[in-house]
Amino acid sequence: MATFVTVFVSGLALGSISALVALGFIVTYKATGIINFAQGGLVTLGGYLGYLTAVQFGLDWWVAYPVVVVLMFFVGVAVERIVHAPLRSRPELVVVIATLGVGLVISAVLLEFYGTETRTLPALLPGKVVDIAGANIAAYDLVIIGVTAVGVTLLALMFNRTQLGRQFRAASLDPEVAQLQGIPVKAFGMFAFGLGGALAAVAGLMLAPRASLETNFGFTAMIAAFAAAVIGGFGRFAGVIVGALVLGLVEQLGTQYVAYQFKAVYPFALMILIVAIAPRGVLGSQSRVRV
Amino acid sequence: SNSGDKAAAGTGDSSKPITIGLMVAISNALSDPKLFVNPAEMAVGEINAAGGIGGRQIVLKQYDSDFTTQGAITATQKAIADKVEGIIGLPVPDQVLAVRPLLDRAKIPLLFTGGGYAAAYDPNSTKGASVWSFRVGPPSELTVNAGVQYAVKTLGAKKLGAVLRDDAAKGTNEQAAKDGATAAGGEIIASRTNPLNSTDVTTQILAMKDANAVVTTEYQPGIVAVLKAIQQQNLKIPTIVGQTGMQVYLQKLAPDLIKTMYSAAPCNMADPANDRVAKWVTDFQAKYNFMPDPNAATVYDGFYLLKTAYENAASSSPDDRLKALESIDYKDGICVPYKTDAQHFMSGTEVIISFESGTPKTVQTFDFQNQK
Amino acid sequence: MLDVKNLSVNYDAITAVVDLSLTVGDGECVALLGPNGAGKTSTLKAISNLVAHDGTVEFAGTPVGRTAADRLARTGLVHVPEGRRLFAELTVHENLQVGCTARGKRTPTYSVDDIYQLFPQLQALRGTRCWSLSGGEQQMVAIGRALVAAPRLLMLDEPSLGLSPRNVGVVAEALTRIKTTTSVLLVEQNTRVALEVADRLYVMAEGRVRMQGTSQEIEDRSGLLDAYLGQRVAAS
Amino acid sequence: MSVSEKEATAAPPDRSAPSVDQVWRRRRTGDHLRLVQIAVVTAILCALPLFAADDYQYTVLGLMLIYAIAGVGFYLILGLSGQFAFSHAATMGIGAYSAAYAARTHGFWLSVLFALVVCAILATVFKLLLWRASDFYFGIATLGLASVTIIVFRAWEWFTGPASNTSMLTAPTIFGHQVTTPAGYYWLFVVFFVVAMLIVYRLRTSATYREAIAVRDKPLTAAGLGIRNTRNQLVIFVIGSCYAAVAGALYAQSQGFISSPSFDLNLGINLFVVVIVGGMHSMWGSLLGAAFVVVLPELIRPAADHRQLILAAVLVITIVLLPEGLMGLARPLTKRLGQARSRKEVGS
Amino acid sequence: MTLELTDVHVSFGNVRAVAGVSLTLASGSRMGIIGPNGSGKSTLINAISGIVRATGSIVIDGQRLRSGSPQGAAWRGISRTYQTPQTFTKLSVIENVMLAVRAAETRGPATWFQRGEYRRTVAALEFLTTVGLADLAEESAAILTYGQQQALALARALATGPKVLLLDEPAAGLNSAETEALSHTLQTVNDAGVSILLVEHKMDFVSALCPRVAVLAAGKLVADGPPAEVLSRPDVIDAYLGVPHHA
Ligand SMILES: Nc1ncnc2c1ncn2[C@@H]1O[C@H](COP(=O)(O)OP(=O)(O)OP(=O)(O)O)[C@@H](O)[C@H]1O
Ligand SMILES: Nc1ncnc2c1ncn2[C@@H]1O[C@H](COP(=O)(O)OP(=O)(O)OP(=O)(O)O)[C@@H](O)[C@H]1O
Ligand SMILES: [Mg+2]
Ligand SMILES: [Mg+2]
Repeated sequence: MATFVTVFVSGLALGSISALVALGFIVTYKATGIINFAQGGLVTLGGYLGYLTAVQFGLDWWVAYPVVVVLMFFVGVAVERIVHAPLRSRPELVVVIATLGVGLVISAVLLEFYGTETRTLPALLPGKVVDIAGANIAAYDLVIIGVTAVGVTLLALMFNRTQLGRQFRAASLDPEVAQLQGIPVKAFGMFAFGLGGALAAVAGLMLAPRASLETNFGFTAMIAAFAAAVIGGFGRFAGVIVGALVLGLVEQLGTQYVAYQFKAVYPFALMILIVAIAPRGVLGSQSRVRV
Repeated sequence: SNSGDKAAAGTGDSSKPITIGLMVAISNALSDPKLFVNPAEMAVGEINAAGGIGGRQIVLKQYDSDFTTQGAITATQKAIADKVEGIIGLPVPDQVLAVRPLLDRAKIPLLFTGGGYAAAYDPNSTKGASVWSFRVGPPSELTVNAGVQYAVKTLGAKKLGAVLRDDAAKGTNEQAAKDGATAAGGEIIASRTNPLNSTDVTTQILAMKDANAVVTTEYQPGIVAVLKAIQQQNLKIPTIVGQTGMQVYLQKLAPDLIKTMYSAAPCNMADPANDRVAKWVTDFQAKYNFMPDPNAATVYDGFYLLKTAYENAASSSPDDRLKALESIDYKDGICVPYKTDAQHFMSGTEVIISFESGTPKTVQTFDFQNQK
Repeated sequence: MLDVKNLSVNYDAITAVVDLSLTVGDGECVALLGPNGAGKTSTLKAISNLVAHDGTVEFAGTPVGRTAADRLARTGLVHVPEGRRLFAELTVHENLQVGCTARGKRTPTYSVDDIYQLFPQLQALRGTRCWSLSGGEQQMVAIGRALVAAPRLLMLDEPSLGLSPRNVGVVAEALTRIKTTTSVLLVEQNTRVALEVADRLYVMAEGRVRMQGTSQEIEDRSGLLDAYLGQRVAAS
Repeated sequence: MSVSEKEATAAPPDRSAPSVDQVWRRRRTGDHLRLVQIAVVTAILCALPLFAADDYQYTVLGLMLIYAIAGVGFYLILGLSGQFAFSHAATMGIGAYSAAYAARTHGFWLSVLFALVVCAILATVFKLLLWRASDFYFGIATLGLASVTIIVFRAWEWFTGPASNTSMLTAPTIFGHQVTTPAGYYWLFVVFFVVAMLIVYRLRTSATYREAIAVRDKPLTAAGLGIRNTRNQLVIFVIGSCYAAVAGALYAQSQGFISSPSFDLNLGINLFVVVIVGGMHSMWGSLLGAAFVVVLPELIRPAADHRQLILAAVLVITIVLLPEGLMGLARPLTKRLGQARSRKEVGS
Repeated sequence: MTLELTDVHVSFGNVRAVAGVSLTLASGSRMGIIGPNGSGKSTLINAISGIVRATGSIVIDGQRLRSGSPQGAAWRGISRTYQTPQTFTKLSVIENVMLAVRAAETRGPATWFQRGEYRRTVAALEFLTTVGLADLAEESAAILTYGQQQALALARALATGPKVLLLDEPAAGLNSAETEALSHTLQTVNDAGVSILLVEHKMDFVSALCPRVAVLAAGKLVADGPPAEVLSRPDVIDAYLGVPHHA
């Protein structure tokens, strides 16, 4: 039982991580219709900026981290200026690959400055372990679960319940007509990427203490997050949660109870199966075209 | 140095410089190029200042071999086109296997310094290693063996868990761990392979709940993940790692967790008891401003090994040079004395380093070659 | 309210509008007629700054210059584009709410609720995502979305498209109703509707204005009008 | 009323419809031009070795052709058919391992054939499994597929060798002639590449090509015209995968050694770069893109430490500045060759 | 070529768009369908052409159509236009039509020889001439105006060699002169034996073209008969026309 609880919570934590990473690109996607493949790079950058401020400059985390989040907002804006604004009239796929390119640039820049040495960011609750039903759970994992839950709730409310959220969605669905409704589409694009950057910072800062920082750190996390987002139905906050938790649980339970060698196969195999059965994810709506 | 003006038969036309290729993964996030490049520069500088190899000045050419077999092949091809007379470096054992046809055709020796297992360079192995490949330093199975022996015999841990990095060496390492444990009177109760880059090993460690120690061949991030998972499970058992443990220490990756960590490495770069190492480390640090690790030392030593072999060779023909390399017996290496054995590894020394006090301390030394 | 002088629109090698001038007075409803491909849609797009163009456009006394379409919309220049173009994933209600963005501080003649009264059948569809609506339903939402924006100048590109005769009547009525506060520039293929609601008409063909006058004047010369409207077809 | 009667009765401007012969001739000219292009490119490829002095340079050029072959296949899948497949690199890997497996006993030609058959079958199965998934869902699902494939490579050691390391120590024999040198491989690849382009040319002039665009842009409408959407997409996916299979087989042969990291996500990304930087709407884009992905990094190797940054930055800059990819740079050339028709002006 | 619908239903979730429609379109006949916005006209056409799934039976020439298979319907000779023109903008105008011409050929694999393409070019150009777009044949379809797209859609529909032509508001966006020309074209098409089912809100057009008009309201057929009779029914005037129609 204790083992099961540990594996279960471990899966939840793993899922929350994917969800946290997914939040950033979901926000950008909902507001601009672009899947930002630079998100992985941004998460990495967020982690490294945390290292720069909290470790190298020695600032307290409650000073350093807000600064990082604000900085990353502007990095996100810069990404928008570089690969979204000039590519408005181009096919989505091209923009997507351009964002992927920006992600590569970010990794390369970090490599220039930090080389290949791995770094660690101190955890907020170092070494603290909580006993739940006989299983030991890192307190930090619970923090991650909490932050993810709050983030998802706030964003879901923002996008689905407020005028601003509606305007964002409108801008992503048809930028030209959104402009005709008086929506400042360009500024919105910048804000959306900025918000994506800020969320990447949150994810990076939360994840870095759990793993070690290296320049590919965010990219790996991003791939898992994509899988989670797809399982749930891309672009839906509730879907991300469902998808991420399912993935995390399947991976941990599969590793523990089926065959550990295929650890990385379980989540992807599940995702492929779900896409095969429900082509728009479990919470995605059916075909959106009619003629 | 005595070889400055000695016209050695094996070094060739002394009026021309001798080109040596250094294979490094430059543009990749997995290893740090300066751990290869700086010691190479240092060695070449010293050798050239002392008259070069048999009077021939070394020209050092650097090739970005990346971490892929593809990268190794293109880089080696380029090196061959540049007429190098020896290659040092390459980070991954797969790469050594991949360049076999090229080495065989060009008849150029490769002194391999990355991590790796015997199959990659033992010419007698079934995996198709080239006779031209040599391993500077001990192979990973010896590292595992030393670690396991130490855990069972000295730490008294009869039940062991093994977390193995998912690479070509995993099978060999698993076998080495099993054999080592059995020989020492212990047993491996759980053995798990971990994909590269994965940072959550909770389930792997859960399988080792009843172990008295855990052995791992992981890279740094993996080691940290294992240490964290062990702590989280309140297991309070020692972890024995490979030479990357030194890097975990140097990079201060888990300062609060390394107290229960032991590293099996060719030598302890921070060992004040070993004068020669200490002096070299001081010189190195003064010059490059960072603490080298055993990897850097083997690269540095590699150049001296080539020099020694070429100067000892009967003629500059490739076959004579090969023979000379196969009979290397070089005592002045930085952290180990070198002696080539039949499997083409040039050293078999492993030290166990404890980090209990926060600084690395050598607690045991294994000398596999001289044991046999 | 709107003063367009010497407007020209080119798409690469194709010239869509040539040297076109037109005005819309305060509280006036002006219709733009013309055959297929005459350049009507291009004219509206140029006025909203959605396509590159030459010539000057003055809105409410100020030159439009390069002001972006969203700024123009917020100052009251509201454009209902050709082809309905609703936000497909948003519900009917959300589309109307988004329409309020351009409203600013102006007091609207139509609130969102008024739209449901104008087109009662939308009431039942409030929560429906717009991609699934029928053509006519979409058209109603598109018009409603513009009405709630409290436009000072409303530009409609073929509003009667796909509407049942009854709903065309409703729209015509609505246009008459907002006249007091709003000027209207109407592109319409349905000549009868245009003649009914517009005070003045311009007839375009081949990118130029070929005929202009009050509704009465144009109606009196319907033979000529037909000649123009038939031009594209006659040519081929 | 302000209209002059003169203007009103002005004759409608001169618009003449083209005759069937005119239309047909212009279409055929376009096709012939493409054949000429293939001839010119072949000539260039034959001339390139004049500048290639050593094995290393031949290897790089050979690799470029392999990427170009895989890239052309990807152009069909991604550019023409609009299927966002991240699995192309994995397909190439499957081709490589299958070829290596068969080559142990059956020699070069049969190994290529075997790779082709295996990949065609697997591509069919994958595509049918995911046939209802659209755009990004398909993309992410194939991304997962690619990851799973790599893991399977590492697990199935009977097929891929220990930890997915396979060496191929047999050289291909062609007309009794053994190919062992990089130069020999290069000429072999030129032949494969030209054949690959001729097949694309053939496809380009067929109705299947047009239908692929229709299915990509408006699937429902295409279905309403009686076009078999799934079949069309499947056919193109399988053809494209066959290109990857051949590229993989050639890769395995020329490298003499393969291991799974060669076919991981990095290759997947590189193939996207090949197609997108090259130009997504042209069958030649992938050759330029392959040069970008293979040759450029070799050229800037002296920049050593900063190579990754330079490559990434050049990638972004190219995408931003060249709307039609590198092919866009060649556009004025093809235009002058007579593709452009002066458009009749409306209203003037 | 009789088209027979029996008790056709289409539902989307709890929206019953078409609720039990039965009608017969005799071979070579013309029939108009009118009805308020959202009454299910387009959905009915979608059902017949297999774009949406429907229950009930749709029979053409004695053969029952499989529900939800657009290809099946197309191969049986059902062709249609759409309420919003569906133009393939990445193809040229003539290629848009050539797509349809090929669909009319035997349903085998793409012809391997150029001959097929030549024949398609000839045929496509002919259809473009019919709808008056021949001069734009080689232009990219992306530059067409709304009205021109409507014309292209008609050419494409004709090119599939239909037995039954389903038209969803083909005159939308056309002015009176253009509408008249369209009416003329459709008559010619019908004279050649193609049955026409026309959904339209332009009453002049419908009553001029169709000897028979059916009224759909809330998914049900509520009236059926000659236009003059149907359009003067008070319930039709009230729900649909608003004011009495004067032809
Ligand atoms: N994006 C474009 N690129 C190139 N040419 C275009 C573009 N949009 C329109 N045109 C051309 O410009 C001319 C005028 O088009 P416009 O859409 O303004 O006509 P319209 O009067 O609105 O016609 P309709 O009544 O059919 O909608 C047409 O010849 C059309 O082909
Ligand atoms: N795919 C769908 N999903 C959900 N509801 C739909 C769908 N398609 C149509 N509907 C609904 O079915 C009803 C009938 O729509 P339909 O398009 O058939 O109307 P119509 O008679 O063609 O109207 P119009 O004259 O406005 O074009 C509408 O209320 C519409 O919202
Ligand atoms: Mg228009
Ligand atoms: Mg309709």
